[in-house]
Amino acid sequence: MTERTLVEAITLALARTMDENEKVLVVGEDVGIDGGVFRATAGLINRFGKDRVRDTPVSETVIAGISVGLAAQGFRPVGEVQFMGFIYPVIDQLLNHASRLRTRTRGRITCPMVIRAPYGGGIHAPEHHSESMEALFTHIPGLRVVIPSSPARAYGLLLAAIRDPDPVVFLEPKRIYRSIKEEVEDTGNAIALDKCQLLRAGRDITLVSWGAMIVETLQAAETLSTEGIEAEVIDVATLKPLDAATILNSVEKTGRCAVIHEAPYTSGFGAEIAARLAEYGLTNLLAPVRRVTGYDVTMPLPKLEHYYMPTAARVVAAARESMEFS
Amino acid sequence: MTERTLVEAITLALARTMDENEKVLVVGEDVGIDGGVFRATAGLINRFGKDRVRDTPVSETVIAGISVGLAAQGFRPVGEVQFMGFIYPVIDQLLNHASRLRTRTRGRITCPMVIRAPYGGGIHAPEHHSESMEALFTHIPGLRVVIPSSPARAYGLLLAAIRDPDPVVFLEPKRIYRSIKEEVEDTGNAIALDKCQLLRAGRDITLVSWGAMIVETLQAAETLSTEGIEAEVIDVATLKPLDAATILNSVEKTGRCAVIHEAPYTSGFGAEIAARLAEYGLTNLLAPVRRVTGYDVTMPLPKLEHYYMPTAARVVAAARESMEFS
Amino acid sequence: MPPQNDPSNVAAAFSIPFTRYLAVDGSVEEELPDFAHDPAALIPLYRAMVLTRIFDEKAIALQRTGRLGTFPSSLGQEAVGVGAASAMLPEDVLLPSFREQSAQFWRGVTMKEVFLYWGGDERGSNFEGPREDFPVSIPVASHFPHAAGVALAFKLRDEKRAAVCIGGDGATSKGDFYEGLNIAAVWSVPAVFLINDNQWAISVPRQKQTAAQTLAQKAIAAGMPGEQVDGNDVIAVRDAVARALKRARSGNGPTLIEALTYRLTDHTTADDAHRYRSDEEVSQRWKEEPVSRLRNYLVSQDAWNKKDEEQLLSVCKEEVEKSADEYLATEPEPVSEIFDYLFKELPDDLRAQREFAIARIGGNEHD
Amino acid sequence: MPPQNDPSNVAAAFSIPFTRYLAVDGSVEEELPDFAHDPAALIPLYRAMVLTRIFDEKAIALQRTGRLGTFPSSLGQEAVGVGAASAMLPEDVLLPSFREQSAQFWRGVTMKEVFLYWGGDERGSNFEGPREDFPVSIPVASHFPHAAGVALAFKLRDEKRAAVCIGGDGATSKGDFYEGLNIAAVWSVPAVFLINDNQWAISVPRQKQTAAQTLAQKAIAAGMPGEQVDGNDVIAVRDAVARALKRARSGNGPTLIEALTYRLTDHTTADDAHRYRSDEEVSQRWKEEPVSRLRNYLVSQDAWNKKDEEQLLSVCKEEVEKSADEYLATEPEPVSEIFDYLFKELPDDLRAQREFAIARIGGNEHD
Ligand SMILES: Cc1ncc(C[n+]2csc(CCOP(=O)(O)OP(=O)(O)O)c2C)c(N)n1
Ligand SMILES: Cc1ncc(C[n+]2csc(CCOP(=O)(O)OP(=O)(O)O)c2C)c(N)n1
Ligand SMILES: [Mg+2]
Ligand SMILES: [Mg+2]
Repeated sequence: MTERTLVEAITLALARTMDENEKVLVVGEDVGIDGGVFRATAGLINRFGKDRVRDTPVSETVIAGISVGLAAQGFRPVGEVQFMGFIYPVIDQLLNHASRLRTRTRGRITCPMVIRAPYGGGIHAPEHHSESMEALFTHIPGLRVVIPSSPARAYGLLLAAIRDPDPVVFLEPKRIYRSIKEEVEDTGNAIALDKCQLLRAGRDITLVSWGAMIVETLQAAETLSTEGIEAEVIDVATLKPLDAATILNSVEKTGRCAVIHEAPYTSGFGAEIAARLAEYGLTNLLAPVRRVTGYDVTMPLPKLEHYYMPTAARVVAAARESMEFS
Repeated sequence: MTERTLVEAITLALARTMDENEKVLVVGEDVGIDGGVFRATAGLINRFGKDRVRDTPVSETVIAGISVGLAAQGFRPVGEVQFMGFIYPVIDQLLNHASRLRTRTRGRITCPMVIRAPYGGGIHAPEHHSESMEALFTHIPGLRVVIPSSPARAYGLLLAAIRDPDPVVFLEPKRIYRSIKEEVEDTGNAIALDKCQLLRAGRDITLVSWGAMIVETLQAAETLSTEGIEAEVIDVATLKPLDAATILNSVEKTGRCAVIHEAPYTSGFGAEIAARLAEYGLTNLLAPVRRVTGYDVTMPLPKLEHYYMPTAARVVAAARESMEFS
Repeated sequence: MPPQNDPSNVAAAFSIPFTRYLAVDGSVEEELPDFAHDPAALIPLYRAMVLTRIFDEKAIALQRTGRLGTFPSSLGQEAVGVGAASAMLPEDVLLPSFREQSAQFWRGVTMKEVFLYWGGDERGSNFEGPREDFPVSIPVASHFPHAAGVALAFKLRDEKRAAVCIGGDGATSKGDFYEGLNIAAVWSVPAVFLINDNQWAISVPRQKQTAAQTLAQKAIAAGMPGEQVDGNDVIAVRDAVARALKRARSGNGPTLIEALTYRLTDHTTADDAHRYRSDEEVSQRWKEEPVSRLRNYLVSQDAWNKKDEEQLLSVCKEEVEKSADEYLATEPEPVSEIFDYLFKELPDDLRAQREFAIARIGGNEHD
Repeated sequence: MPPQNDPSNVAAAFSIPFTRYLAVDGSVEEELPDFAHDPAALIPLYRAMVLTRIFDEKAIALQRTGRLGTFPSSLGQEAVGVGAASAMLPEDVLLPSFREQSAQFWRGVTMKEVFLYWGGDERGSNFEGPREDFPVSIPVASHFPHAAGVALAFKLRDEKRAAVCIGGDGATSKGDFYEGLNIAAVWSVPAVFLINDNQWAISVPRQKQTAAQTLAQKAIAAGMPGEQVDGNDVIAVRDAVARALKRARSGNGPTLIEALTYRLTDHTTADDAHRYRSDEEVSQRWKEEPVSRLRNYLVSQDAWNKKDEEQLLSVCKEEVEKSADEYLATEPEPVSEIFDYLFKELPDDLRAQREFAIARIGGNEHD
């Protein structure tokens, strides 16, 4: 029985897949001897050598672009981007190449690669380090988007992402890199890449979230429980493809739903979930869907950051409002 | 009285603003003597000179990045990106700089710039030329996203975009660049950047769309009318900031809504509109919101492109289903 | 010129060599490299250039009559692709831009496939021949980092193979061009980067792309060798690429080659070059074009005559027509194909969309 | 070395000059440039470097005690920013990366502002002094195209001003670095690009960024002059930047300067350099650092003595402490400020969010 942090679980999954498949490579800035700015790749270079754990120059386009070339040749590159603020050049490679190589060659060339990046705020990081732009990736056809919310899920989902035959964007909620410990055994068991995770059963309202906001969401569920409101908590985990059925089924039961995310409100992935409910769950809805999200503002620097971050209190308030609606 | 195409209206608005404000510059690939690959900047270099109509190298990052520098110095650059498939490197500059310069300097440096790009499919263009990725831009705080759907609206909205003191992404539905003509006088009258346009009044269902899909949406409305279904048609026009009130008010009246867009389904901007309805219009909804959109697939090459494009028939079918719902 | 300074303190110095064997009129300027000693050995190169030219003509004709999409002719630049591809081994990998059909044909991509691609059919990139070659890259320069990745794969597997990446003069202005070169050099991977410097990027002339005197010198930024060749001399192109491939295979890292040539026609069928350049300029450049240059040389060596030429033209035309017919006879794919290659296994949400798409068209192509 | 070829055919040749005036021990190696003839004229440079060093120490101390965010010290690299800024005119515009506080101070950005910025307060980028200077650029190299844009503005307005852009050795690997240089050169705008080559990009040593021998030679790719200077010799940095600024102002276009220096401490307070480099390497480099080098020179010229030094240290410490106190005493902004500078006029949908945000916290900071 070993308790691990989320970032340790990432390292474990990387080591596991590198061990089981010599085609797995790690590329990124400072992933080698430094072990990554968050230590996610710590120790890998000693264990697997510098051919397979490769420090790149400061070139995010290259991290993605070289991975496309490697993947086309049968390797399974896992690229690390240091912070979400530096991932945008990667969109070009993901959208124009990685996500479509299989379809544009009708299966001749494939692109099994993973881009990992920490995301989100709340750790008082410098400018451009705290954004939550996961929604951008969910609009790109041919891409999987995965976000773990606990050490065990990080381990299982990353195994699945690396073993997957197609490109995956794997976003890591850095606020909880070290704040939660959980038992994680190196079982090699992957978690399916197209299933939401039910974290708490409840009958009154469905709270849907992912990443670090799962913490506030579960806290809110506890608070609500003391008031007699039993929330069902769903961790989306695999945003794309979205397992809408699990969410719809839950709301069929509860009749109420709030979606919680850190990203800005407009066109955040909460919109997609609320939209699915408007489309496929309307008759089950007893109250308006609520979105508890960041504001449509530039992520503030640390001094005002706390104003931006959704809180458990906001989730509780939204849930109460939903319960009171009639 | 002059009838003009949409692309001619763009040229007219560019010329108008260049004439009225010497700070307005045009930068982009082939915008000079060639007049742009779609002729949107035709004639401008002769009229305003090569200092103000500048051919760039093949460097989209530069088109956006140099515009940031120019805008910070009080110019009003209008950058052209040739096709949506080449706009992704621009996201980095828009998200990390243009959209936040004002807020990160607390108003000291501002960024009045426009990035124009044609988008959308249906003209049998080569690979990477036909995508509809407008939703990506709507998630970026501090950015305005504008899409015209007719020559007159293109003229008025582009005037407003260029005169706006903040950055605007202006996406042009190239399928209707030349297919519709409309009277457009060079009045200098701008159209507000935060108002949906009501294109057709109706009592039974609200059809919400933008860009080239407005054509199919209006066609569908005509067909529905022959069946006694009177659709209200709203052109979102300014996706960000979204004028949700106009849509919510319409649905308050009609009780039914379909959103139509060419972009892929998941996390398309239709999600945001459906989500607003689930949040703020739920009690008015008599039927599930419908999204008539592209599929979550890579934009097909021309031979299969027609399978991808939403059609008037699909809009009609969705509206009928909505009407029949009870 | 660098700013004035004490010239004795030189941190680094560089030069960019230039290679041409055949003068504009086809006469020999420098001693020919080994592979070109026997003129007969050059006939396949000649044939490949002629075939491409005839293919391009046909493609334009098909486009003009609505049977092909926008098409980029390689008129005048056939020596670049043929020179490069003929220096490669089958097991090498080509990563072409959109104007290198001449290289693709040599590599075994069929004319039917290239027609399919520009006709808007993804099957055109599912090459039966060179299975590992990349499809053409439309987003300018975005494939340069891929080439570094492919080459790295070879290096990691200790294979004596190389990646050959071709882009235009416009491509050298993009950040990914530069990033691709930089990583290839610092990781010393077996890649050859070849610039088809046809003097134009749509309407923007070479001089407006960059202030650099040569494009080859962009190699210096990455710390790799750069050289310039006459890109209308297929012998020079093949020679330079062959030398670069040898370096690559011997573990000495990548090379950048700039092939000076000229785009003799419109950018694509969607372009009208008359808008931005003069007929005089173009006719001057016709004097330097690669097909007649090599033909003149072959004729001067008694290795080619009028009859050979006539026969070649008729054979090539026949082949091109046959391929065009095959292309035109190709049944379109069913709608399901827009879903079925997106992922190895179709996720559930796409399955529903796929079913809807099929149901909606029923038996018809269009609903 | 380029591949073997006939050396007589050289398409282009280049060299990269290197400049140093003060040897490592502070002795004069080359005749000093005009501005440095009077040693007393160098005292402001010395003072600025010392001030920065004391500021950096204080910033680290504040970070360690939880009163400042992650902070990038410029220890050992003070000559780069001071040399550059001291060559600029007030009306020029500085576009710095995140490690150039020494340049910012010279330009009139206050220490309080720099504390505010790294303390996580946007007001730190609302400089009271140089109103047109850019805020620091965190995304590496993303500000290089901005510099070209600012410089183009000067050129279009026919102003004799220049943009000075500073980035690290890591920045030279990014596409936007290269694209920014290329456009600046082809449009011949008055910009100076300065690389603080401190040998490390976090844990990645200079040799793993690029195979290029020098970073200055990356200028060749853009067709602009490039030169290398000893970045621990503030005289050399100022001299090179001054010459480049003169070129820029005379309409001769941009220049790239590589200043060779060394990052003597961790990348930032979030880094531990012991993980990836040896103490020996670092102690070697301490011998070359810029502050004692200039001090040795000044002392050798009788322009500086122990008393001057003590006085300077105490004055600087006082100033730094005073600024730190001002910073720490700054009232945080209200929540409304996260909305109020996003657009010139707040759109309706944001107005609602703003009201909600204010209402939700009521009288409290946190809800
Ligand atoms: C990134 C990108 N931007 C813009 C375009 C549109 N475009 C297509 S070809 C071309 C010019 C390319 O010039 P060059 O690299 O010299 O190649 P050539 O067409 O001359 O072969 C442009 C700008 C593109 N395909 N990709
Ligand atoms: C585009 C981008 N990628 C990654 C980072 C994370 N990061 C911060 S500083 C740094 C290294 C920069 O090295 P260099 O340019 O040499 O500057 P130095 O830190 O040495 O001053 C990296 C990779 C970043 N800020 N921007
Ligand atoms: Mg070209
Ligand atoms: Mg550095």
